[in-house]
Amino acid sequence: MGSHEVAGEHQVAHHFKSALDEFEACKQAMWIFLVTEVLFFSGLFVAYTVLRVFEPEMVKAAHHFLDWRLGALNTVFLITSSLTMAFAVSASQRGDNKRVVRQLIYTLILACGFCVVKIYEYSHKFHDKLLPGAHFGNTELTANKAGLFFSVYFVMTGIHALHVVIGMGVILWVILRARKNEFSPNYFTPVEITGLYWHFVDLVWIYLFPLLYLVG
Amino acid sequence: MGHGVALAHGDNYINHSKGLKSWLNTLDHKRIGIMYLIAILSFFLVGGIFAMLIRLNLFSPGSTLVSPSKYNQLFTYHGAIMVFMVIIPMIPAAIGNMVLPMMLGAKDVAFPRWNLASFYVYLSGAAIACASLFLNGVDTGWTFYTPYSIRTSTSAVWVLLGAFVMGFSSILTGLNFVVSIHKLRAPGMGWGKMPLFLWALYGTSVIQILATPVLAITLLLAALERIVGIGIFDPALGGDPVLFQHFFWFYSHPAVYIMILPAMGVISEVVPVFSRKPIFGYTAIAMATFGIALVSFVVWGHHMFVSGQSEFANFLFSLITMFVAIPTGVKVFSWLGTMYKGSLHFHAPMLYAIGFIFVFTIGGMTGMFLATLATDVHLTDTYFVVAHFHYVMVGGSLLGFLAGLHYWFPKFSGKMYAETPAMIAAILINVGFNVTFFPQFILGVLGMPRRYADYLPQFTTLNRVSTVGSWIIAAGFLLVLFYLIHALLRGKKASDNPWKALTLEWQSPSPPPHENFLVEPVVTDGPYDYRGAKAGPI
Amino acid sequence: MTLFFALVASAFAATVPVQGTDIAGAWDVLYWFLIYVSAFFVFGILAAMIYFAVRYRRQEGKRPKFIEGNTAVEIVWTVIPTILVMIMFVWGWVVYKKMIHAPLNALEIRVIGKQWLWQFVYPDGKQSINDLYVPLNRPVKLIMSSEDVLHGFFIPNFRVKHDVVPGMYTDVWFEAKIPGIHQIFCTEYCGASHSGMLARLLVLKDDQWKEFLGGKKIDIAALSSDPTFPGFRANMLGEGMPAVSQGDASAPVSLVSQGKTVAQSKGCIACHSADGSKMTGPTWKGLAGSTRKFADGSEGKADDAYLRESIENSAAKIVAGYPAGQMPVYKGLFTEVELAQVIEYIKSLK
Amino acid sequence: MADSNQHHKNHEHHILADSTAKQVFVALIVLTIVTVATAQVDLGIFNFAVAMLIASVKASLVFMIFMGLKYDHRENSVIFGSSLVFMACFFVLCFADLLTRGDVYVKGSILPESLVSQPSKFPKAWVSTQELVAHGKELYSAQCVSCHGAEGAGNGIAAAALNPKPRNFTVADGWKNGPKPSQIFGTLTKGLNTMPAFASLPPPDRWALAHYVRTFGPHESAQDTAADFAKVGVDPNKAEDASAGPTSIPVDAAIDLLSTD
Repeated sequence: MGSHEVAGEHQVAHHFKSALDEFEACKQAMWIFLVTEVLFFSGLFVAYTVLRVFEPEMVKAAHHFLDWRLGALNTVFLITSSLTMAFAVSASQRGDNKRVVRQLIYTLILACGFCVVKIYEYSHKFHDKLLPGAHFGNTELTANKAGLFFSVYFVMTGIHALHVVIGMGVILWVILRARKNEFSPNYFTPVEITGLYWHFVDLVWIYLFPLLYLVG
Repeated sequence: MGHGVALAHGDNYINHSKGLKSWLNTLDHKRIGIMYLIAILSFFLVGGIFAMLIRLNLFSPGSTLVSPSKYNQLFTYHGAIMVFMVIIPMIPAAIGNMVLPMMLGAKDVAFPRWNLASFYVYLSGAAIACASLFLNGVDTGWTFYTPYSIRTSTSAVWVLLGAFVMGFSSILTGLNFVVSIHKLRAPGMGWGKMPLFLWALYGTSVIQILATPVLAITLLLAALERIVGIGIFDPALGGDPVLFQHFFWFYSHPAVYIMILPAMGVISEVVPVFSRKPIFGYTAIAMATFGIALVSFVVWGHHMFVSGQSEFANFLFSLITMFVAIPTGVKVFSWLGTMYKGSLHFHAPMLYAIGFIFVFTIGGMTGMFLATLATDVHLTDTYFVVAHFHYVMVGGSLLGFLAGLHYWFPKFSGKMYAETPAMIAAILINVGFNVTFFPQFILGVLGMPRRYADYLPQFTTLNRVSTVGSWIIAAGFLLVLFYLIHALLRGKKASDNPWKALTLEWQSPSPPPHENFLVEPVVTDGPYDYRGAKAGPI
Repeated sequence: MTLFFALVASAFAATVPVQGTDIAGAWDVLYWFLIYVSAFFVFGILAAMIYFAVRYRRQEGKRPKFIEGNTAVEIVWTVIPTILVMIMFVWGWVVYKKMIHAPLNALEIRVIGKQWLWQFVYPDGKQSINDLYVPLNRPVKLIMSSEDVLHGFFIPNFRVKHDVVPGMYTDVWFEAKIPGIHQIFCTEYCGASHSGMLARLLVLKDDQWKEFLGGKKIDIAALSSDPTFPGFRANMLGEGMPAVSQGDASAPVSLVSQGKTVAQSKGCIACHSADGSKMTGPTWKGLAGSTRKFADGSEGKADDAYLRESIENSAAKIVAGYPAGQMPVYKGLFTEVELAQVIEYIKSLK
Repeated sequence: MADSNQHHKNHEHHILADSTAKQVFVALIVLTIVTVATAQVDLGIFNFAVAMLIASVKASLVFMIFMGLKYDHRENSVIFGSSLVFMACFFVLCFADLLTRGDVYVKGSILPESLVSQPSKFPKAWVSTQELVAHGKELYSAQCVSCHGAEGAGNGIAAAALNPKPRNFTVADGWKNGPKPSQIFGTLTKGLNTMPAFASLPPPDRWALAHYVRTFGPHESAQDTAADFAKVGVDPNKAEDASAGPTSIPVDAAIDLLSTD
């Protein structure tokens, strides 16, 4: 990542031969980190598929208790935030720090929207006692092992929401650096890395939405 | 051979800056490697004490030393500390951190700050796990099988979360090494001219990156089972305990290759140097390393042949496991091929390498008993399995670590260790190891199950022989610790290249300067090009 | 070379449990094949290293030869191990199939593992704790499940082992050849008294077996002790549970009749008739083994698993022509033994 | 692998044009609508496949263009591809086991709920509280509705075939054992001719059912006396109700229970 001296002027770390080398190393490191994220979520997708294959009726009955309209709204939030993030990255590549700040703020707003919808959904679940495993107490849904569906639901969307919140923190940090207009055509690595992370978070939700909300 | 002129050994990475603070927030990969080494060796001592207590308790039937439930905590801590805190980070993080950048001809790893972060993530994970010692312990075994790990009233959550945190340290090390190998190789060092230790670390890092996240999700779900009761692995709530075993072993089998591949890498470095001969079949070993790293992900089911897994899955896993044995065999034969017609020097690293090859062959062959379906039914979950994995872990990774420690000790301490005590210690450890663990093979075939605090009187003599063996091996380890510390304090000055090796790290003075090289190294010929004068005696 | 093999054989001869069944014999042949192959490679490599150490040690004026590899040799030592490994796999698979597929006429005994004792339920309803009575020279199939955590059922003399998993039936089978006591171990870690959770397999000759069926108490002291562990007769070790030495066979009330009383006390007969007459629920007469047509059009055989699932999780499969959601959920209201009894009762209604 | 040390391909970084970004965005929104639409139509097993297909198309749009894999070094695509390969290995071999376990392995819980060691949330269960009644309602709908009916009038679906008819809770008279909580608790424990015994339900559940059943009719007046409590073996002033079952039945109790059963 290299340490930064004067605003706008980035000093390449001593062990890299050139700025391009350092940028490619950081990008490759980010891709490797995303590999670990894919495998981290793969465990949850296996747990979900076990439920889907062995308790199809239960999953079908339980998914009616999830409001697919809210899921669709969240999907739109995240897709739009991906767009604004893409604008921010291309802006940083052109050194247009003003536009980076503006686009990242839009991304933050959309992310907050996502979190608000999530909080509302969770409170609705707590109210109806649609809780994981042993705590499941809902009376209308009497399908066998219904608690397991909500265990998988809460763990998947919970960990994903945690990643969204972490992403918001990182975006905030990049906004602060962009306000000190540190980014220029030959140094925009932090924005590119944050962009990769954010697009990945959106990518995970693109799979979560149909799996949990649209169980046909 | 590079500059060859004895430079004034003024500035080096040890006296580059003084004071504890300069060590604790250093970005120098060599210092981070040494800090890792100290932490790992102290946890090794703690794990070793638990091992000695286990053997003492099993000296005679009737669990004399501790009560059965206390014994369960002993073997759980022995397993958890040795696996998560010692043997996984041992060679990659301690020796790998010190050696990899210099072998690449680079000034440091790709991300020095992430490297330091990985050390502190490791320490905090270890601290969280050890916190359970002061609460009410943990007695689930290092495998945390559900539903027992959910039902037990001991503080298993702490160890689960501790191991979860330590997993990130492993990922960070792997990530650092992969990017460094991709981006920081010295000019002229193509993939075909890279030393085999780097190939081994590359394979290990690939496994660390691809397998550790699944451990993270498994431990997280197990912790949630205990805290919230989500029921995915809990049969009382409709979950499937065998599914937990699938999740756990998807990480843990590749993890045993995280342990053994670096050790094989060290042996592939040591044997050619002390035979003064190029490694036999370089491409075969490099491809075997990468092959093992990939195939290790699709064989985990051989841990679960009798756990309730379906017959078809047993067939599949047994068949694929057989293909993991082939590259391992190729490596062992290639090391023998390297010794053939060489000029063998029996310094300590070579002694450990020879010990490694013999002991690892026994470990490998007994692995075949456990990969073959019929024999595994009788032998699994008995002391046969305990003996098998100690042969490949203690015999494999640990002897590989000791070989590497002695091989690079002159380079990084600037001092030479004394050869005679090293010889004695090597023999002590090899003998003690075989006396401890060979009787356990026979105990296993006779049917003594593992994790038993108490056993039938008929098993007494073999257990006693094993306990005596554990005293011998302990003596060997203490002797190693003694003479290495002695060498640090009052050892002879080591030359820049005491073993006349050809890999890049020997081109800089020992101990190396802060920036690793006085002159930017350029790779012209291979890492094992022992031709003509270069093949001269050490 | 024969001296070498004789040495290895004698060293290992006394280290294998007796062959309690024919399959144990077949197992031992495979085991010895693996021992010899391993011994050949281990001692071969040791001999090679010793020879190299002596022959090619550092000597003045002796130069090491510059060899970087030899593809022919490398191919040889890749192909030969592959062939050897495939032989091991196929042989292992063949013996394994025999070890896990029980003959159809096997005597079925139910095994229930619970923290730190084994409970056996015989077809005629008798139960015993930590003592399993089986007939000599007859195939016996153990259908096993656990009531709390994982356990492992292991009989070294018969080379038989399988984990006992809560929420799942797993099974092992054997045909005992040697009468007398055989040691049983728990091999999956299950807590404080995992090492104490032993059991005894008592193989009875025909006359003793008829006495046992008749309900007479068997004099265990008269039975010969385990040939692999001579003199060891106990069926549990150490603290953790009360001394249950004589697991006597209780009054012989057959599983089927006990199943009938359970069906009454649980209210099954309120909806299910035993004589084929039409009631709220499908009749039990001729149910066991028949193929059932379900409401969603699919079909299935009414085997043990189906009967059990229909009791515990009745909404899972609804028979065509019957309203869904009418039968209450009985999960948790039947103990493992009661389930076994009701299922046997249903299977008896031909 | 592109060997980036030898020759510096100092190609310019690819900058994603705003227009392409907008096109991708529109495509993603359209695909979201499509996936929601296809979900309304019930195609059985194909629903899952179609949903996954659309999601994969959207995902590939994101990582090829937004994340720039299309314009990047091939190294990063190999890295990202490897993660999908290993995830596939995990799925395939896990389900190679799960799908082929055959009939011997029956699914479903074997451990009776009553033995699951939940700490009893109702220490003095025989005193009626709002929470107990709610808990009773849950149990009632799972176990008793089929005979006693949703309003407790004894007209459940299965009641048609029963003789005598299940108890009608809404009326005060006709109770064979009496409407006091301890008396209903006793009926639940021992059962009453065709009514099954619910002894294996944990005692707090039986008390909850008793309190809930009393809410159907005018039974407030019938309260328990010390003698009534003694009959069911409960000492009213002790905090912990004595008859709460321990986590697992002690061995000797298990033997008696089983041998006499």
